[in-house]
Amino acid sequence: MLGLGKKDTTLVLLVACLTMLAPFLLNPFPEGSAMAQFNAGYPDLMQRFVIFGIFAIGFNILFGLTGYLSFGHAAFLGIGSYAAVWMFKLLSMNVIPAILLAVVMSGLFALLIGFISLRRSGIYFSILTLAFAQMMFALAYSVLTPITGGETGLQLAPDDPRVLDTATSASGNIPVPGLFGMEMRDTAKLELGSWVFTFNVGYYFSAIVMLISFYLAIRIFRSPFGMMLRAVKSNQQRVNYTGLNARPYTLAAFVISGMYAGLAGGLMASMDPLAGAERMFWTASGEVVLMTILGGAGTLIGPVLGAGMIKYMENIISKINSDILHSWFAFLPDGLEDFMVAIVYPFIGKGWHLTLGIIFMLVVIFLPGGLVEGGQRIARLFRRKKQAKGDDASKAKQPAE
Amino acid sequence: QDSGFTNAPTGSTVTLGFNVPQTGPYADEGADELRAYELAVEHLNGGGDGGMMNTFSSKALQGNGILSKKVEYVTGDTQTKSDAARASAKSMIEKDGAIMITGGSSSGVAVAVQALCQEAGVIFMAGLTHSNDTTGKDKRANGFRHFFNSYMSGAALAPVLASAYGTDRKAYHLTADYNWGYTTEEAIRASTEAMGWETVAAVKTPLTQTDFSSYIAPVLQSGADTLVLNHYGGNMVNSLTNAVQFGLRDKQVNGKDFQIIVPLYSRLMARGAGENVKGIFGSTNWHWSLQDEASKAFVQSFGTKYGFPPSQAAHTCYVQTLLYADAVERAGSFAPCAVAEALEGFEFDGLGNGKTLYRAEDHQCFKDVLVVKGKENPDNEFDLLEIVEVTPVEQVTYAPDHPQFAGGALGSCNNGA
Amino acid sequence: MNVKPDFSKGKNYAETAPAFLSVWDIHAYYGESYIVQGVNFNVHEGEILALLGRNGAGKTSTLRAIARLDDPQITHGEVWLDHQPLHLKNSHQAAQLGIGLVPEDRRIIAGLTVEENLKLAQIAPPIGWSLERLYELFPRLGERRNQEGVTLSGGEQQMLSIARALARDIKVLLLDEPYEGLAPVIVDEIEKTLRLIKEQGITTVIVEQNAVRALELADRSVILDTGTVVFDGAAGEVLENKELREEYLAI
Amino acid sequence: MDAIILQILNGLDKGSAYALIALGLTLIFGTLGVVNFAHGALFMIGAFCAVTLSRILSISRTYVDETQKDFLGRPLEVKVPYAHDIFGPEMGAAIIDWAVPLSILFAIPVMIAVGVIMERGLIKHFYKRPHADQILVTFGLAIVLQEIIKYYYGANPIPTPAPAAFKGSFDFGAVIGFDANTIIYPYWRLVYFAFAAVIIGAVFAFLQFTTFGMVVRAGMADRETVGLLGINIDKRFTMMFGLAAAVAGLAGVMYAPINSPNYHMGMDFLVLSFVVVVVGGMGSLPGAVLAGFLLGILESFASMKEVINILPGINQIIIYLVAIIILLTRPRGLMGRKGVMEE
Amino acid sequence: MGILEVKGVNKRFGGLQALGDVNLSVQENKVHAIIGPNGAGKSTLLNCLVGKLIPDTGSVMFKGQSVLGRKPYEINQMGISRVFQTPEIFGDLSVLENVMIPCFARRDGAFRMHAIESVQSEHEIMDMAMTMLEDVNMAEKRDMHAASLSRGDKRRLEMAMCLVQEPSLLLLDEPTAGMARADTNNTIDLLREIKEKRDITMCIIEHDMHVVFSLADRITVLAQGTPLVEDAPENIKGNPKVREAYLGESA
Ligand SMILES: Nc1ncnc2c1ncn2[C@@H]1O[C@H](COP(=O)(O)OP(=O)(O)OP(=O)(O)O)[C@@H](O)[C@H]1O
Ligand SMILES: Nc1ncnc2c1ncn2[C@@H]1O[C@H](COP(=O)(O)OP(=O)(O)OP(=O)(O)O)[C@@H](O)[C@H]1O
Ligand SMILES: [Mg+2]
Ligand SMILES: [Mg+2]
Repeated sequence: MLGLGKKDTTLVLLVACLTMLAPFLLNPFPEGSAMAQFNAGYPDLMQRFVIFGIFAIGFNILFGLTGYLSFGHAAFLGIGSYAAVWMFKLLSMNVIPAILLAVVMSGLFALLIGFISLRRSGIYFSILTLAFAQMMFALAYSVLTPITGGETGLQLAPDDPRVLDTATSASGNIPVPGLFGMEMRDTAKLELGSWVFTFNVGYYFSAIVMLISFYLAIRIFRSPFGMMLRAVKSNQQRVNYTGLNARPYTLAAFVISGMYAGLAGGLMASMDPLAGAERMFWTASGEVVLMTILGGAGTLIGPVLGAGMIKYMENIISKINSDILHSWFAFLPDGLEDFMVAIVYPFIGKGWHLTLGIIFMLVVIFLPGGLVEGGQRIARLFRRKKQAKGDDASKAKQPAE
Repeated sequence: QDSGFTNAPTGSTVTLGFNVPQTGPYADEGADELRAYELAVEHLNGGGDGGMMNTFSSKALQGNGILSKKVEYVTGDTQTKSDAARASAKSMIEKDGAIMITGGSSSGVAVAVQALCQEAGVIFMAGLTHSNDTTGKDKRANGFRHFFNSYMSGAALAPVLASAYGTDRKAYHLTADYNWGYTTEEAIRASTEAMGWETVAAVKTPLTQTDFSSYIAPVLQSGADTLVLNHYGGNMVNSLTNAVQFGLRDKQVNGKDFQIIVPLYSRLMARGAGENVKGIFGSTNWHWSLQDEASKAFVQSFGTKYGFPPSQAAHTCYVQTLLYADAVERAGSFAPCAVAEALEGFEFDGLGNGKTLYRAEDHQCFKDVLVVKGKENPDNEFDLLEIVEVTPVEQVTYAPDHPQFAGGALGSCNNGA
Repeated sequence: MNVKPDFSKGKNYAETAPAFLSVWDIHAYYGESYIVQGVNFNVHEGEILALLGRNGAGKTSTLRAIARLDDPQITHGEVWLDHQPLHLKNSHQAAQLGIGLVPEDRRIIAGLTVEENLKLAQIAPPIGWSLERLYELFPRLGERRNQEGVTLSGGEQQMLSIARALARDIKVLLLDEPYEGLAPVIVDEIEKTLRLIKEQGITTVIVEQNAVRALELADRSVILDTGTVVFDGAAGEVLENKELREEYLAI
Repeated sequence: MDAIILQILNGLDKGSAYALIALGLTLIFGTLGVVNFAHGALFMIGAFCAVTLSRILSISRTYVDETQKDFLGRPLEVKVPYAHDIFGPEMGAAIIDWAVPLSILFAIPVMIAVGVIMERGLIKHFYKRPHADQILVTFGLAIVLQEIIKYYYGANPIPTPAPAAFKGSFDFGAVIGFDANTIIYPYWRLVYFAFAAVIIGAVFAFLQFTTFGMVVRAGMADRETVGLLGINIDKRFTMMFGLAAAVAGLAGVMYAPINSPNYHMGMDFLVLSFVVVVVGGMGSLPGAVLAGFLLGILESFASMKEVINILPGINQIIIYLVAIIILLTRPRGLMGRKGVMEE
Repeated sequence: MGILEVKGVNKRFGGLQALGDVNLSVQENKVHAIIGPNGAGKSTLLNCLVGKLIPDTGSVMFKGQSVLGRKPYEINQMGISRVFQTPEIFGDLSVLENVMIPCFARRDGAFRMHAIESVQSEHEIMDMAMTMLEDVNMAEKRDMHAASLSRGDKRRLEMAMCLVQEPSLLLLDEPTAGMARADTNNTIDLLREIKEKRDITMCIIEHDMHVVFSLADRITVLAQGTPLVEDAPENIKGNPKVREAYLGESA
């Protein structure tokens, strides 16, 4: 279907189901229950899941296929965000032009930076991209404050021109990004018993964009272009002596992944119209690297899983405080309750970094292929069980020796 | 029942969102803010000794929660990044149903979260944010700041500096290269130049700088006799440490002892600079050694609960929580616009800084400002700063359209959904 | 074949003649692929054994297994060298016990000069031929001693690889296609060297595609096919046995 | 003129910090080929060795002094370090004062142990894994180490002063004939510079005059073959890691008085030290040192107000700009070895 | 005028004159062999032809155009393919994909972005690649990871990758080194067949005289960077200079 193999079609359909049903899947615990803390089905986080998913998918096109490890990809995310916010400021609050400009601008920057950085490979390439991104961060944070808003970030103001839109809404507030009348923040709630499910326009918009990006990424992976990129990763010498010019291939991959990053940045600004320079800091670039590896570099779905994992930790684990802990362990006798809280406390709330660090280590030690490998192992386990059953059956048929 | 605004509380409880840095360089400051918030919640719900609720001039608060709803809270981690801060604020609003967001320890975060709250239709009570912009060009109708700002620091410091160091000084500014640095430099320059000081140079330093030696070394050569460090947090600790290392304070220039000034002091950070703060002037919003009844009550209840005195960040966060709760009580509604109206132009006393006004035009509090100095012989490990002067509020008040605060507009309050 | 001989020192070997290097029923895997499927052979002290077979028969894999490299992994079987159980050792211990492998892809270490490549071999005991003696044997290497090893020509690299093995005091020399890429004169030269080495009492196992040449040199021969031994006997026998030659060596 | 000398001096001292940090990183990253994101954490742990020792030295007994009051008006608990009791107040005070230099002795075994444990327990399994995996695991480790330090020491910087004898600065200008106070240089930074020179020299000598460096380099290029030559490369890698950790740690110990240690100081230096190592050229120790000094000096010059006035923001980007220029003009950095991490 | 004209090529590495004034003319549709001792500069000469090295002086003309200063991929697009002395293949790709890549290069040139089509839909390319794999007897290994091939197979694969491009000039650096005799013979047949079927010129470096004399129309003997003689195969065999410098007694 859609020019994909059977397996890939299943994967796309699966991802489509998961994203469309995310408001249900991510809110498994009833409101008000002790476990409700772990619910992730609120618009902001769901949007973040898919937006960072896009970012990671794009990064993986470069890193997973060509092996070029860019350490400055967050720069393109930042550019996308700035471009989108400027579009909101100058033109209109419709997200389409904003996202388009975001993609175009980040593509242009990627072309420039890629053209220069791809003259080197290996670690030298990584440091070149890092250097560009750090320069852009530094400039955006300080010298370019008039364009970027500096430390505070670029935000909308009531006195923006917004030529195709009103500068302020009827209520005197700054209008919010929307899509032909639908506001990105519009939300419908569905209450079923004590469960509350939230359906948000912005989320579904981003999710559809993510699905399209995911589909395109699969097509790229399975295309001759993808094969060339893998060849470049495997043996660049041979590529050159086979009459192929490796540079345009890698550059194309770089630009595509830069555009994905810009798309993510544009979406981010569309969900929340503020663009901050920290988005471009090296830790942000490092984060997407970690997402990709954590999920499984070079795999299709891995980066999305990795992105989800890290964002979940950041937003959910960090918000658990000692009060909540006490309420969880309230059923225990007092001494034991305090003891349990004392044990768990360093790992949650302000200790969420610690948990994250430990998870990084555990995953990479025990699941060298990332989370995807974990999934595969589980699948294999099941298959083996099935097989074992099958074997038993076939053995039973054989006559005893 | 209230309704018609974002997260209108329906049950018997009301949820506040405390958004503080729990990781990153300001984690300790954030931890102190969180302590203050927990204390405030305890007091609002009628627990503990009531703290400053007893000294507060408004008596609307009963110790039975807010509008008889028990106060609950959720916490988030700003990481001192505007993106992360907005994400956690959003999750508190969208997921936890927080009706008010408060906290933060940097102006970038405050401005970003303030804009978010404006959009979402909840009240934002800023924590520690000192940049002029928060209530200047980036002010918002749903946002309120109790903390003082760069302009006030300058206005308070200048006369004290003039009397201590004379009016004929040549100042050399090192300024953190971002918004807060810019406004602070501008404010200090304006007020010191007004009393006759000359600014020989102002050099911007990268935020990520850790070693300031190459910025400090040329200071003496420039003929300056005073160094102003428009730095905060880790930058301040490092630049001050470096400056003292270079022995600047032992030098004589233009026949005067060389002096260093740190416009914004924070006790937590001063501790990081150790001995180096001794004798160095700066300003602060509040200090635990203040002897008014309110401050004493606050230090008493905080100190008893946690074993050490509160920081200025803790103080401002505690006060902001009480002010919010009080405004809701007085307005009789949680609706942001009602609360905002109750806060605008509200005059109060008994929260540690003397008589205070929440100005309606820009949602900035006007109150006394403390000029402090690193203490030469501290009595104990918390006794790092001594109060040199309590600058009266009149001296630090400015017109809403003051050029340092130009641009931007409050807009109108937003009740959200 | 079914009774496992006791190779350890001081025991009587029930069946085999005194074997210097014994490979007993080894099975080895690259990850999941089963490559060496039960190889048995003995090498007697001082003899030259030719290990032959088609491309992909598992010759290299067998040598690598004997040298205890990480890949392929031995899952079953034993390797004994001079009463020492190699299968219980790892590669550097095996090397210290006297295994010297000249790998098929030569494995000259990048970033080191010719001389450093040789010196590297003389860091861990026991040390064999001196550098002077090696340069005497391979004058070309002497001339290029300060050149980076990997920039040598293919043949020169082969010489360096052999020289590096001889720089250590080895008991068994495992040669994986030593003639590959060498000019006929040099092949003659190396053959002479191997005879010389043999005179010094070094036991040699040689894997070679040029079967005739190898068989002329060798005392005995073992032929592998898909990871198992299909022939084990005197070298002359292979040359005479037309069937064997055609079936497994295609000569 | 004096301004230029001043900035060169400044650069040298900043450069010596960069060089020292990069040196340790080069041993692991440039020589063992492990992308060690935990290197900054090692530097940070070194600095906290100094903090720890000075805390240990000032472990105190407390007694309640009724005459003094604490901030809540309760009787004050007064602390007297045991060191004062044991060595007498004067000697005790001197020992506490000299805590940072003493920490060197303390830090060496600690850091070697940390390095060895880290290598044996973790890194060992990652030599053959892709760099990406190494990044993930070492980054995870860095976070964990950092959080542990934060848990025990808090997030604020902890002042760790140099001995009183090194307070103040040396008037360099006066010595070489300029006006007084034009070229000044803190004593402790001179010490740091000298210390860096000694360490760098010692590491060079160790790697140059022993075969150790060659073996490790060879082992990195081709572990398998080195094993075939009877060399236990694992052991040497472990030693190398211990050495690198010690160098990083010592850099941290001596840095403590320059900037008060805090738990994230390692991350602050991490990117910069990678840039220095790569600009120096992978696998090259002299390259790392040279790049450290070069970038230090350039950074100093870029921070001059005369320069900033012409090119605003140049001080923010100079290091990266120079890095880009060098990497584009010299494919393998200043002195890089061919083939090291280029794939 | 030959299809390839090398004139006065010099190449120095530091103090070493690797190539000294090499002149060579390769005639169209002929097999030209280059033989010579190890380190004679044969591979270096090929490196100069494919753009891996740039000669210090001299000119290299292919079909009347200079190749100097062109990038390797441009030279390949002009119609020169090369098999390396140590196999250069795409280890991470499957055998079939390895062969498909040169097919794409042949059809689409140095760069063309087919980012959306699926590889599976490129039937003609797949067919082309499969046919080639069948020709070199590797069809059943099509799905294997190229890195896990045995060495001989890697060489065959690399040759297939070059042949499938149908270059006008094929440079072969020891194509049969490490190949079993049978495969060597197959290779000879394959090369012959290809030469007859398609108009292809070959330049072959080989130490296996059997291969050289079965294939070559003309032979250049290179020694110490300079051509010693150039002649027809029959005459080379008998040339005493060549015998001494290169062939040795056994030839
Ligand atoms: N790293 C590897 N992973 C998986 N399979 C491998 C690996 N190396 C070799 N093989 C497989 O093992 C088999 C035997 O390979 P080996 O290299 O031992 O053969 P060989 O007899 O030395 O052949 P040749 O003469 O071509 O060198 C081959 O089928 C090869 O494909
Ligand atoms: N990059 C280099 N740096 C220095 N010397 C080199 C370099 N490349 C090759 N050489 C030297 O040039 C000479 C010619 O090498 P080349 O590889 O061309 O030999 P060859 O004729 O192919 O030999 P073989 O048959 O052994 O492969 C050799 O002595 C080699 O050591
Ligand atoms: Mg083999
Ligand atoms: Mg050659």
